[in-house]
Amino acid sequence: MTVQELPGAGASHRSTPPPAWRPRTDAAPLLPDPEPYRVLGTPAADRLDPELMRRCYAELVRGRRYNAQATALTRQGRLAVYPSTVGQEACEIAAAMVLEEQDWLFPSYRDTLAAVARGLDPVEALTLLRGDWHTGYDPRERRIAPLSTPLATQLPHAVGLAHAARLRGDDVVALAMVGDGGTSEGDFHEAMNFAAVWQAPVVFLVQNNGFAISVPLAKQTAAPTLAHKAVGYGMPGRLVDGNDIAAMHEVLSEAVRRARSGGGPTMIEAVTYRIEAHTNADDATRYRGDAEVEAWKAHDPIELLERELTARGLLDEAGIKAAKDAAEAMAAALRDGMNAEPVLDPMDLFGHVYAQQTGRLREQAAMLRAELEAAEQEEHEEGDGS
Amino acid sequence: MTVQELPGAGASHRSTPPPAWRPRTDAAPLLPDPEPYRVLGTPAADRLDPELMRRCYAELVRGRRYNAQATALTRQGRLAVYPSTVGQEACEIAAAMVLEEQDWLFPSYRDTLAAVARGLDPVEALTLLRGDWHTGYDPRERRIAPLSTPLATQLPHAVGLAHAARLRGDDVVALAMVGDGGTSEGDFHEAMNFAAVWQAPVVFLVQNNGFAISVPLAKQTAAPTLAHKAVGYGMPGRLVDGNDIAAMHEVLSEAVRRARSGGGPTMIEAVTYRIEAHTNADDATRYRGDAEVEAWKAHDPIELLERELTARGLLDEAGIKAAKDAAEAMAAALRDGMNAEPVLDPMDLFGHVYAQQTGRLREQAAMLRAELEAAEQEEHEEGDGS
Amino acid sequence: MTTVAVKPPAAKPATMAQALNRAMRDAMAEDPTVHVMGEDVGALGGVFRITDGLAKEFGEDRCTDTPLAEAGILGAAVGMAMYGLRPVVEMQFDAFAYPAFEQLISHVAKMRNRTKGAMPLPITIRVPYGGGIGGVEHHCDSSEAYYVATPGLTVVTPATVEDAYGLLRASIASDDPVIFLEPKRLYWSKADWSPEAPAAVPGIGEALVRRTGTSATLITYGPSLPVCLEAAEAAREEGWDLEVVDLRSLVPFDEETVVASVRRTGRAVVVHEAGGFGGPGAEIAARISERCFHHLEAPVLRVTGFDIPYPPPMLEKHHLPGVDRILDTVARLQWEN
Amino acid sequence: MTTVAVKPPAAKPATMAQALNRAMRDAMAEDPTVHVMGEDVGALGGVFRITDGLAKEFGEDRCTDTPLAEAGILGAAVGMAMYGLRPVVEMQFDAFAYPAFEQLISHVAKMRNRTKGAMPLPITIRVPYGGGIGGVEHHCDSSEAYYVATPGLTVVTPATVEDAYGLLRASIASDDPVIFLEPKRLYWSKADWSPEAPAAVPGIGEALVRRTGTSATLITYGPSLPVCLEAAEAAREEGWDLEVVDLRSLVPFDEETVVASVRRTGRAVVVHEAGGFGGPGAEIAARISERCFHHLEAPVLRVTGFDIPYPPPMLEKHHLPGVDRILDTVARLQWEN
Ligand SMILES: Cc1ncc(C[n+]2csc(CCOP(=O)(O)OP(=O)(O)O)c2C)c(N)n1
Ligand SMILES: Cc1ncc(C[n+]2csc(CCOP(=O)(O)OP(=O)(O)O)c2C)c(N)n1
Ligand SMILES: [Mg+2]
Ligand SMILES: [Mg+2]
Repeated sequence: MTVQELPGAGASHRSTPPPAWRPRTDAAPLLPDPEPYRVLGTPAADRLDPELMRRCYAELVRGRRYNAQATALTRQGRLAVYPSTVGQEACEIAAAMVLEEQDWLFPSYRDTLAAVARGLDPVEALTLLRGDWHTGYDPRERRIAPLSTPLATQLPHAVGLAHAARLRGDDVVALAMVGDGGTSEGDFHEAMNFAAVWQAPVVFLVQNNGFAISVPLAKQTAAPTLAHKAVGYGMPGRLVDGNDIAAMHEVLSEAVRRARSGGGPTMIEAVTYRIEAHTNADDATRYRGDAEVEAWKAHDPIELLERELTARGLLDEAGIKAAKDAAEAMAAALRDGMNAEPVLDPMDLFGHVYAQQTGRLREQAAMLRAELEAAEQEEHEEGDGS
Repeated sequence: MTVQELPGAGASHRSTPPPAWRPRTDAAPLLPDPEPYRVLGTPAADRLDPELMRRCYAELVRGRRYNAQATALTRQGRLAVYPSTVGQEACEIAAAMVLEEQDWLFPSYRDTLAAVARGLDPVEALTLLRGDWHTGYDPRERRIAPLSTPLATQLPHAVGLAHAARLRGDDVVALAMVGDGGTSEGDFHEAMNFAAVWQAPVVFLVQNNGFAISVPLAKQTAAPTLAHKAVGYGMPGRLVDGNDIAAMHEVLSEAVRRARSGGGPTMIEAVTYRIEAHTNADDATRYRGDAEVEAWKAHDPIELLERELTARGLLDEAGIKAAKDAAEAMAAALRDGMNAEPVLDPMDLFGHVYAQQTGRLREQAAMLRAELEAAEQEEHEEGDGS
Repeated sequence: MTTVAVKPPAAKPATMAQALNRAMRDAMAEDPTVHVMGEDVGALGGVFRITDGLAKEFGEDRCTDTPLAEAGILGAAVGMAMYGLRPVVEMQFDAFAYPAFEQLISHVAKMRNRTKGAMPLPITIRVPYGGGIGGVEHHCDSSEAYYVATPGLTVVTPATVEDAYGLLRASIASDDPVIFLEPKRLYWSKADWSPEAPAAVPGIGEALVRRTGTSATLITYGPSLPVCLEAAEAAREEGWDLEVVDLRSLVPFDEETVVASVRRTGRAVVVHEAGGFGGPGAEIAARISERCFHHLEAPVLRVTGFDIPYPPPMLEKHHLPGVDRILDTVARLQWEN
Repeated sequence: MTTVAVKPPAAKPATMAQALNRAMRDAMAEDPTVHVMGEDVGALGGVFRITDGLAKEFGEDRCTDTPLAEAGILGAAVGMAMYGLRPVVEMQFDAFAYPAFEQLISHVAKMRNRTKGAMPLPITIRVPYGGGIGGVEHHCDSSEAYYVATPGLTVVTPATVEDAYGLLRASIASDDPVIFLEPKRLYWSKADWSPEAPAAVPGIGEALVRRTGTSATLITYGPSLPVCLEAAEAAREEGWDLEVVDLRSLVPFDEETVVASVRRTGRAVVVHEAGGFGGPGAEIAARISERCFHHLEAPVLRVTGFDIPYPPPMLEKHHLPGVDRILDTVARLQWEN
């Protein structure tokens, strides 16, 4: 029985809802695939560009070596702390590779490798973690925002920058990196929303590495996947195997292309794993078992690519050795660079708080200068006395 | 050609992704219907409970009268400000009706009507807007949180309270209200996420009334619908005609039932419209045209129900008059209540900042007391002198 | 021979709201990198109408209604400034700036320093602040203590129509982030002012002696300036000749002007609406006590809001520093000595 | 006849971290409404291991790893407290409490007042604060000025192992929201302390004279107490006998103890790591200057962190108040008079 058949309940009593009432876009194209997208080891690998893949391979090997070297430096007391990206190198490197010269990278505190892959000197990239000045490079010159430690706070910056570039008619894409844990922050939400409303040329890369320090994804979200968050902003969400650099490169490139051509933002969830502890200071045995780590080690980004390339005859022993040698050279340079004790000027403490030093800062600088001179004087006199 | 057929590219080089890799839940059941759910004027109306609908009708009429009276009070200077819910009464009232005695309501600053529909004295509900004390009732006694002016901040409170009740084994559901604009705030995001992760018994009711003050929905979000936001938290999203009280009651009841039975949170987008200006202080002609308002007036929540009930012979002139009379009685009582000048004790300023007044507050209270006494003395003397 | 007298543009009564509006308009016209953004700043012109007409004149890309999310607004402004724009952000009310606090403290205030000067952030954050307008809770906070305690921020607050224009222009022109605190109860205050040739932009960081006097110095800013001037007038009856200093910016703090005045008068009262405990007046009083130690005839006193959450409208008159309370306090400056 | 001496439980060396852990454990055991929550407080026991073992002992519902969202954590805690629980919230580091600022200012601090006492919020917010641990940016802020300027908040900070236990118990027992500032560089400081019969819970709001002296008073709290005590020892060589007051809570501020001490000694130096301008020392100095006006032989001076963003690890030694800077400042207390 339909309502029409009711006595007295004719069409007259039904009002037509106002025009603004319907969904504005179709949600279906925004939804991620049910499984992370893969290329390596699948038929899609046939399309691979050998040259590009060999570059990826060399970068991955270099990235792994960078991770090892940085961790070694923490043990030698040369680095205060290092958050490793062992196991996540494919994400870090693909993120850097897909960007053009004029584009911007917005790394989180973990993403020094992405900055290095974009061309930043490893010593500069590690300035912060070394205990030297907060940011070790000129962000505008490198088009790499300062490493962001307060989680997810860099995301609205990326949106604002991309929006500004677009307003000025410049061809600039911003790629912003954040972790699975960072997606829980309000700033993630606000950035995603601004990006979509403004159709800003920005790409959000979420590295889901399974943990926020000790907290596993299951305590972080109940979403089917993190990529599903995109639909709530009217933005496509993509789910991709973060250990498959070919897949990462493809999906990121597509998102960058889309952003560049005015198609708006994309959010990408890269499913990966943090093989090492949160940082060298962390004890991962407190919150996870070996079995899980082993399962992920068997899905190693370098091995995945190496196997594919070897199987296809695109990489041989010589190629492997060349990659290793280049990585060793980088590591040696990094080691040397970090061995040189950085020279910091205490007066820098007062020089960059404001464009013009306030009277109060001048006073404080004068006090410190006097203290330092007195200390030097004392040392000098002691030296004379001996 | 599949990868298997490649020379040397055997199964051996494909690794199986680790177990944690797949989506944990199916997104499909979380997605809202493509169009707002309706009952009135559709075949679903056959199922309506006449008694319930008559109660709804009386409440709607009372709610509309409440709105008119409150706005009138602003013109008489009896209320400092009033954010009207004309056009949104079905949302406000259904929200209150679906709750049990022990449940909690978390209203936003606009939702005094929901509080009134839950049984709060209108004079108490309007205490804040009157310029009297901040909260005019005991939230624990009424199980109505204080009206929340900072947008979306009440949502995590609702989650925490629902979670606490569940931890203690109590049968309590929290229903939290927020506007379309409020969904852009970080607190909305964080509350939704906590609710889903904790599977807290909470229902989020988003009243999409088209505007956040002057900002239309299109500048607020690019999402297909606000209900689509739910999927990103792993929570069902429901889209419903907010002017259809039968639909609202049904969808809200279902969500409350779900929460109560341990099924976790639900987010509901009620599509509705703010017929009047943002508040009496606002000038809506600056940002919207009459045509849109007129279209929505033709989809009026009271008329929708009245037509349905009349057509079905469930409401007659006498019923309509009874509802009107009850509404008038409420309005008269409200008018009277607001005519009585509230008596505020300035000493209350110092009495509730801390459980124990600090020394400093004692000093300040003493100073004010002395000032007031001196002023009284002066008045007295002047009085004597005349 | 007829000479046409070139008349200076006439000063007409104008409100602080108009002066602020004009300052943004002139800045936007002069500099295409100036962008205004915030909630309801577009078609509505802001809830206080301070951005009235800007979207119409400069387009929505230059004066943008953002989504309702203060951290997002300020965070996006950071990104825009990183790219070379000069965002002017409106926070709708004092208390609604709190969601942006992390962006403010951890990025806006620190970015120049973090990058050793490579990435300054010329962002102006306009915050209507203070009470006295019958606003309900969360609409009347005096939140300047938070900003003042945050190195890297410049904190400016005008008290007159002329300063509203000049200081806002100077703030927008500043290469550093500026918290521009607008005393909302002075929005409709009027003064003769020439919108056609607005006065030269004063520098930030210079306090002004608004009234000279010899008995004691009242140090104040923003919404409390008119109250202090009124108190100074009233004090004449009691035989006190009060000097009134308008700070105009809390950071930088013009210590020299304040100290010079107090050394002259020997007595000081700091007046502001913000709560006393840990408020800006604490720093001012502490600095005066330190620098004028041998000149002070009496301890530096403060007249401030009480140390309570801002009261409901019906009680705010008891909370706000008024003429009587200021005079009572002046009376406690140990005149018997 | 053999008598068995009932020995008092032996005091053994314990760290502040252990005392804090024990305080939560005892509070949770005594009161089932006490819930610990925050990032990584469960299996990991917190990045500083302060909540070590609590999830194991009391279950994850009593010691909960939350999603990574500080406003959400504090907002949820508000709701839990509304329902009658006593949440103990951990903010992982000082600067990571900023995202929760709106919840803190607009709700936590105000809820009791808004509801005329009907809805108090007994929430303890633990914030590891301060520097001196070689932490990178955003890990070493001294953010107490923000909390101190917010009426409705109680602000507590222990400086000793014993106080860490006692004050945390008192904070959890308080019916008001407490910002419990933990000096992270003292986490591993040790003292003889009896974990089996921890000392009685001191009340909140009582300062303690940690060292009596006659020449001048050092007023300090938290991480700077050991530095001040060391400075006082060193000062003996210079002929100064310094009194050291440990505030223990900034709000309520134990003015009487401080004023009594300064009236006795006639000279005062306030010492803290937080920046000076608008920092807590401003209020303390202003109050002393006001209340001890006729007792002071010299202006009240302050030794504080510089007015800059917290420096990188390699430069922090220059920033932190140290023994020499304190002694230099004591030397400036006009001894020639
Ligand atoms: C706002 C904020 N809160 C807390 C922290 C402390 N913290 C640093 S890293 C981290 C976990 C981050 O997890 P995720 O986002 O998944 O990134 P990952 O470390 O896995 O790369 C936390 C809680 C922080 N840096 N910022
Ligand atoms: C955090 C915060 N920012 C800004 C405001 C100022 N404000 C009050 S109501 C409002 C618009 C709210 O729109 P919406 O959420 O759609 O609710 P509605 O008014 O339509 O009910 C704004 C911006 C506020 N109250 N809180
Ligand atoms: Mg992670
Ligand atoms: Mg709305």
